[in-house]
Amino acid sequence: ADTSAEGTTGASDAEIKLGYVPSTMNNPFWQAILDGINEEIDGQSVSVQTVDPQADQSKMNDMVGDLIASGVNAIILGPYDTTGVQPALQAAADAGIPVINIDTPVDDLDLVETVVASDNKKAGALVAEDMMSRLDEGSDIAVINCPSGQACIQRLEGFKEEAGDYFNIVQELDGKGELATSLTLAEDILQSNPDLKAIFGVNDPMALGAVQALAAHPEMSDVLVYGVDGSPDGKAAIKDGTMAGTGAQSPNKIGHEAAKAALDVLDGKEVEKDIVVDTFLVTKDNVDEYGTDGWQ
Amino acid sequence: MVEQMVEDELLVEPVRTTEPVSPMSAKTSRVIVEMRDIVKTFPGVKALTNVHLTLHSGEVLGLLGENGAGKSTLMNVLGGVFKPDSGTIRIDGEEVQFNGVLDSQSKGIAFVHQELALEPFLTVAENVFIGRELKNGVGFVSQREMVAQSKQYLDMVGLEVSPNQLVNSLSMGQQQMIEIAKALSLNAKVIVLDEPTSSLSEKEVEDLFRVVRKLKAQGMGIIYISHKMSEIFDLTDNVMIMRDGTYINTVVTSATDEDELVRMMVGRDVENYYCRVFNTPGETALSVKNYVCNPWRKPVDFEVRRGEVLGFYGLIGSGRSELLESIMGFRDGGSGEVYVFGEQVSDKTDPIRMHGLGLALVPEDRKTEGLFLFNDIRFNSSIASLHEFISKLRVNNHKETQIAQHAVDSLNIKVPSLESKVGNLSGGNQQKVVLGKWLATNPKILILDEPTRGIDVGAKAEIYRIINSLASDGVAVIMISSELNEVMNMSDRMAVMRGGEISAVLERDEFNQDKILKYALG
Amino acid sequence: MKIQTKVLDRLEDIPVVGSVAKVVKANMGILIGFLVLLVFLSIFAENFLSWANIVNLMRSVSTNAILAIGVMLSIMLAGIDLTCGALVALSGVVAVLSMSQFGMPLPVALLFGIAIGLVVGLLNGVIIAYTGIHPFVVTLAMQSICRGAAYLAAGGKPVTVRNEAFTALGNGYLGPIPLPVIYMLVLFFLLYLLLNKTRLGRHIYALGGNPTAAKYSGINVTRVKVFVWAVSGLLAAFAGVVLASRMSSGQPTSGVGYETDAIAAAVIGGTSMYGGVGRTSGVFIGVLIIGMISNGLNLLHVNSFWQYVIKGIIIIVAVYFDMRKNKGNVRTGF
Amino acid sequence: MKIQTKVLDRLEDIPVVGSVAKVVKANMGILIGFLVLLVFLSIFAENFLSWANIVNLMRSVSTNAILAIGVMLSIMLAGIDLTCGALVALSGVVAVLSMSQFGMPLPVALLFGIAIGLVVGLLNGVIIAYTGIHPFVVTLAMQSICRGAAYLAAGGKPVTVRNEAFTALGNGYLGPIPLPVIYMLVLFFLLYLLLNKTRLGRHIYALGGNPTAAKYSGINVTRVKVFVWAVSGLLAAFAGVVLASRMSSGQPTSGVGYETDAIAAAVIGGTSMYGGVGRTSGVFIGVLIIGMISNGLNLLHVNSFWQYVIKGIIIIVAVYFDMRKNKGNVRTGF
Ligand SMILES: Nc1ncnc2c1ncn2[C@@H]1O[C@H](COP(=O)(O)OP(=O)(O)OP(=O)(O)O)[C@@H](O)[C@H]1O
Ligand SMILES: Nc1ncnc2c1ncn2[C@@H]1O[C@H](COP(=O)(O)OP(=O)(O)OP(=O)(O)O)[C@@H](O)[C@H]1O
Ligand SMILES: [Mg+2]
Ligand SMILES: [Mg+2]
Repeated sequence: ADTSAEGTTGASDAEIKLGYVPSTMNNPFWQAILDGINEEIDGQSVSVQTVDPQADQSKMNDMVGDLIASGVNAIILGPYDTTGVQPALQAAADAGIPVINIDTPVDDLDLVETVVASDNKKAGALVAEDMMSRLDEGSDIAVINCPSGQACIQRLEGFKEEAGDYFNIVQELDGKGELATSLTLAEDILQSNPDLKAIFGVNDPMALGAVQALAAHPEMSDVLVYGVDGSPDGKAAIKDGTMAGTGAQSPNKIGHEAAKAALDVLDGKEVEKDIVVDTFLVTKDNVDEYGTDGWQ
Repeated sequence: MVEQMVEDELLVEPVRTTEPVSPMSAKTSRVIVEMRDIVKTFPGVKALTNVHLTLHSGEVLGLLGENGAGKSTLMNVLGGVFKPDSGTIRIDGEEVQFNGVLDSQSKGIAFVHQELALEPFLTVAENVFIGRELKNGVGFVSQREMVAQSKQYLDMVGLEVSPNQLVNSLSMGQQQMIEIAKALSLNAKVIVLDEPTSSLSEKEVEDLFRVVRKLKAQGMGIIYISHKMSEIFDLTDNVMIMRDGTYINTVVTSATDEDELVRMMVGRDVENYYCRVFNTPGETALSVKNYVCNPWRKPVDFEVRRGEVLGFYGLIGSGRSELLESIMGFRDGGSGEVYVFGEQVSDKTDPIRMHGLGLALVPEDRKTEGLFLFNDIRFNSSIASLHEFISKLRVNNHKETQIAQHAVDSLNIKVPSLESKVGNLSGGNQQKVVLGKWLATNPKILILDEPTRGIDVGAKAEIYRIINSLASDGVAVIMISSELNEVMNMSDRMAVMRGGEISAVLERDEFNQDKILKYALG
Repeated sequence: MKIQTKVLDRLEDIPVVGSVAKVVKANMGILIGFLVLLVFLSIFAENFLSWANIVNLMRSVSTNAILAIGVMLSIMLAGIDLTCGALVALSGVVAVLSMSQFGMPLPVALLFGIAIGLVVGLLNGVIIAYTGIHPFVVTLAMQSICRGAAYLAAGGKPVTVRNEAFTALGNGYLGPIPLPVIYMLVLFFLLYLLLNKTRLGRHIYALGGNPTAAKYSGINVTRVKVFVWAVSGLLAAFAGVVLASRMSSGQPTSGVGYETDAIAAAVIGGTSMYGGVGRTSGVFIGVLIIGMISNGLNLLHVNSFWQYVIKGIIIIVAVYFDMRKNKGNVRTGF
Repeated sequence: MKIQTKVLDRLEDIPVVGSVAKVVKANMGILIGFLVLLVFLSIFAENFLSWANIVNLMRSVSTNAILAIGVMLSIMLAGIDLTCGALVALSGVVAVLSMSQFGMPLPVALLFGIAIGLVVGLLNGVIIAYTGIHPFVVTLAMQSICRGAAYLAAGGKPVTVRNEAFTALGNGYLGPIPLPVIYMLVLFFLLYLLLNKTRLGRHIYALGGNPTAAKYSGINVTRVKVFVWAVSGLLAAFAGVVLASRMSSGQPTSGVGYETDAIAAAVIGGTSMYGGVGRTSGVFIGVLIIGMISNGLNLLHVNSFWQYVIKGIIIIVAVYFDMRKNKGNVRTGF
């Protein structure tokens, strides 16, 4: 079944080796994609090799080198930086290894077989839309962002494009993508903005930090908290009513689609250049459809 | 304490001569160094008050004074380490301002500091040329050249170590010789030796004196600080005396005697220098059998009884410190039988256990082994006897002060207050603090490693008196010393060491300088 | 400054006033910085002095405070503890998993979470004491190990538990005061007792001041080192469990870089990186300053990026002032 | 081990063999660790010894190597440099912005990027030398400042530039060897010259070994300190510019935690945190070991969480072996 990877030696014929290159393994989102990949290849003689670039594009490039050296047949890659990933893609191309681009499209799409992505911008836009439907124009809102991740930057961009000047963003702080840090920030935000109407946590852990902070402020229980991800914990909070909504992605589905595309490419089949995985909003109304046990 | 200092000052009105006498031996010589009206204050301490110093070429000027009199401070001013508050320094008649050690060096002043200041991880050769590394044609450091040249200076002081050896593997005495070699290599006009022999024994002292006399003959000026009177009389042409940061007098060595010097220095007579009452020793306190510090050493045996002083004499590097530190458990790798009051201590001894059994060791190197330089006297003198005043979350401050005050009083430590930082004390006063710390623990077996290193005559007598009274009280004392007189006068018995072995254990009636040196030199 | 100091010297003789005066005198440099910051924020940051914000501030500094106590002890030995941030994550994960996965009762789960910190701390201490490897290296390596262990235990994602009692541990109040603040105050009091009222405390100062002399003074150097790192591990784990309770979940990613803030607090509070010097009261003020920088700047709506810059500057300035005030008493061996 | 050492002693007298023998002897401990790792990976990790992987490995260690040189120097003074990771980000952003935003020509932009490192390094050095604040604190605070500055300059997101020549700087080859590897080798050679052939090198050893003695010997202590931190800043900026070139973009988030790997490499390579001890060859091997751990574990398909654990363990073991071998030559003041 090994056709397009002549460039790599040492890969045993009996098995196909896929390389999985997330932005970081320290985020459940990427873990959920891996779960999807593993489900897809279950029962086939395919193995997945994962590396952890720890949210560092140059490390990612080096690790793609490691994967090429170790003789993988195809690589599923979610870039940390869409420009900086170029040398890694080039190296893979030079070695004749196809790359399936996931999560965020890279700059040079010629170097990847296909893009399997849920639209980060759209996730932000969906949150903005729902928030606008529930709050008056000019309401004070705060954002807990994680400017070190490009996905977060895009989500916030989508949010701001959709919302325009509708809201008064009183504060935008760096929650480092992490719950405990965001908890402290949210507490400070609540102190200094008594008229706050909503907090937008650009991923679910940051939103959950805001939820925890609000728990200690019953007088501000009407503040709406939004996240993006659709993580199990996020959905549980929505079910509880402590979180208003989350722009849900389907990492699981991304994993499935990406693995499928990789195997198709290795089989010599045509694949679609752009595989869009839907992004949608989870609120109290539809949370039960998705359940709170896992990702969707 | 403070009152006491005042009292001392009142005892004798110092004889102040404005014009120091010139050396009679060198009528033709010129003045190389002239320091006038030097004042230096530290926070809370006036270390120097209008001090003068004149040094001629070809002169060896002894500098004498009690601990804390300001000798090192004066030399540090000359060496560019401290900037004086006021006063002038002339070198060869030209007034100079030193902004650092390099300035002073470039004016031809070499300085052997009281405290060793070598680079542990550089070789002997590199240490000799530190700061003035020799270069080759390309401008790179020339290791070869430095090794060759340093060899020459090592030979000069008679030190047999390889120039390529790392300094951290040398004993204190050897390091002191390297400091001297380093000073020689500067080819200076003036060489300052601040207590250079404090951890040297007779043989090395002789080597050093030979070198100093040679330099003197070449017209170099030498300032020599020491608390050892015999050395002062052996070596110096003139002696300058300081007390409490003031200039007292300069006298011609050959026209004075020890008593006069001591009187000028201390402000009173010191009697009963070596006061030792010999009693019949009691039971055996510490007994060591078949002991080796290192697998490659021959085993040693010795014992010390209650109420006696066992002296340990040997040349530098003969392994005295090593042996006793190993027995106390401060060094790894020792093995043999050690009995304390008849009870065998397991082969591998550990210091805490030994302390528990009533042993105490006053270490040789006060700076690294003895003191907490950044803490005050109170802390330093009580740290080994905390159980006396701290228990169950209660601190008996009164008792703590008592311990510290007792050390200060009984050893006559010169300090502004118990809260003074030990690091700011003069070398001799630091030594007393270390001693005080261990005396406070009331040890049953006391090991003293060079206890009078850097201690002035007055205080030395004080320490001898304390050793004597400890012995009388039944304490077993082991005293390591490089000063033959001290060991001969204070010990009941003497172990002489050579090359890591005990070459002889002599009874008091066998003490004889030639015999001892024969065992020490082999 | 001379005059104030003299006045304080006199005051020291009066009983209660005396100890306050002592504390003030010892912390003169840093106290001035603290007051400047306090006055500035009171004027410019709305709500800064509101009770709600004070409670909020105190609660938010509590984690850093607990870590800072352990880290300060390690710094006093001229060492450091870089493991504590990762331990916060590991202990939280372990405590939560003990309940959610293995169904242990709350007290057992807490004990487990804290025990893991003690074990890691002991390991740090033993390696440092017996091998002579520098604490920086040992605790850095252990940080990596603990972080990995936290991810492995949690499977790379947050683990959650629903348990009222557990949640109360970090979110409850004693009267008007949040529980974490109570923990913090109790621990500072214990630190005070340790450093000022016990032999072990003296031994810590001695060992930090001069390790060789400490050995020659008959101090059980090994035991003191093991104790310090073990306590630091224990405290980090305790902080981790409390934090997990506040989040009702164990997050393997939490605590990244916490050691940095703890070190900053200790050092601003006058603990010397050369060892042998440190004051309980100083560290407390240091913790408050670090907390106030972030809380105050947030209240002032300062952008996160500027906050990094400002925080860096304040740290240098604060340490500089503390050193100037204590000139001569503080080592600048460097 | 006794016997090998003796054989090596003899070999030292033979010209070329001599210097190799010296290097081998000095690095005995760590070389054994290195060889064990090498043999292990060669056997178990497929393709580990392939030319492609070796090139990849060498290129990927080059950033850490360049940082490790500066960090090593700071550690040799018993200090540390924690700023370098943040400087990698700042200098990359500055270089890229100089071109993309301000339209500067490439050489000027490069100069700018590197100059910022020199300035920051000088600032570190001056503060350390003149105030006596511990390098850990100064460089930690500066890390925060630089990180903030990088975010502010870049506006929080990566900045990109299309410039062939710039890209070639990090991605080009000299014959079969990637340019970053060349840079690394040249810099190691310069480090060797500095430490072994110049006065300044001696002074670095001296200052690290015993600051008092260095002062008494008339060494310009201030200048040595300023030099060391300035060089470290310069090197970090250079590494940052090369890294930015490799990614054709300046990333304000890059370089997080790089100082950790640089410290680990320096220390594994026998640099003593107590100062005064360090070898060029040792650091080179240290850098390779750190790189091989990550590369090798990836080739061995080890889960990334386990990698944290394994890396921590390897660091402790490697440093331990190095210390055992050099017993007596290395201070274990601690
Ligand atoms: N750096 C310093 N800070 C404060 N006080 C100091 C400092 N250096 C020395 N002193 C004080 O200055 C006085 C003179 O000290 P100095 O070291 O010159 O004495 P000394 O004559 O050399 O004594 P010794 O014989 O013990 O070496 C002492 O009282 C000492 O405490
Ligand atoms: N730290 C060390 N490392 C290696 N060798 C040492 C060390 N300390 C001492 N030595 C060696 O051990 C031998 C004995 O030294 P020791 O200090 O015990 O001698 P000593 O008789 O006390 O002489 P000194 O008066 O010089 O202190 C010397 O040859 C010395 O070179
Ligand atoms: Mg002196
Ligand atoms: Mg000795």
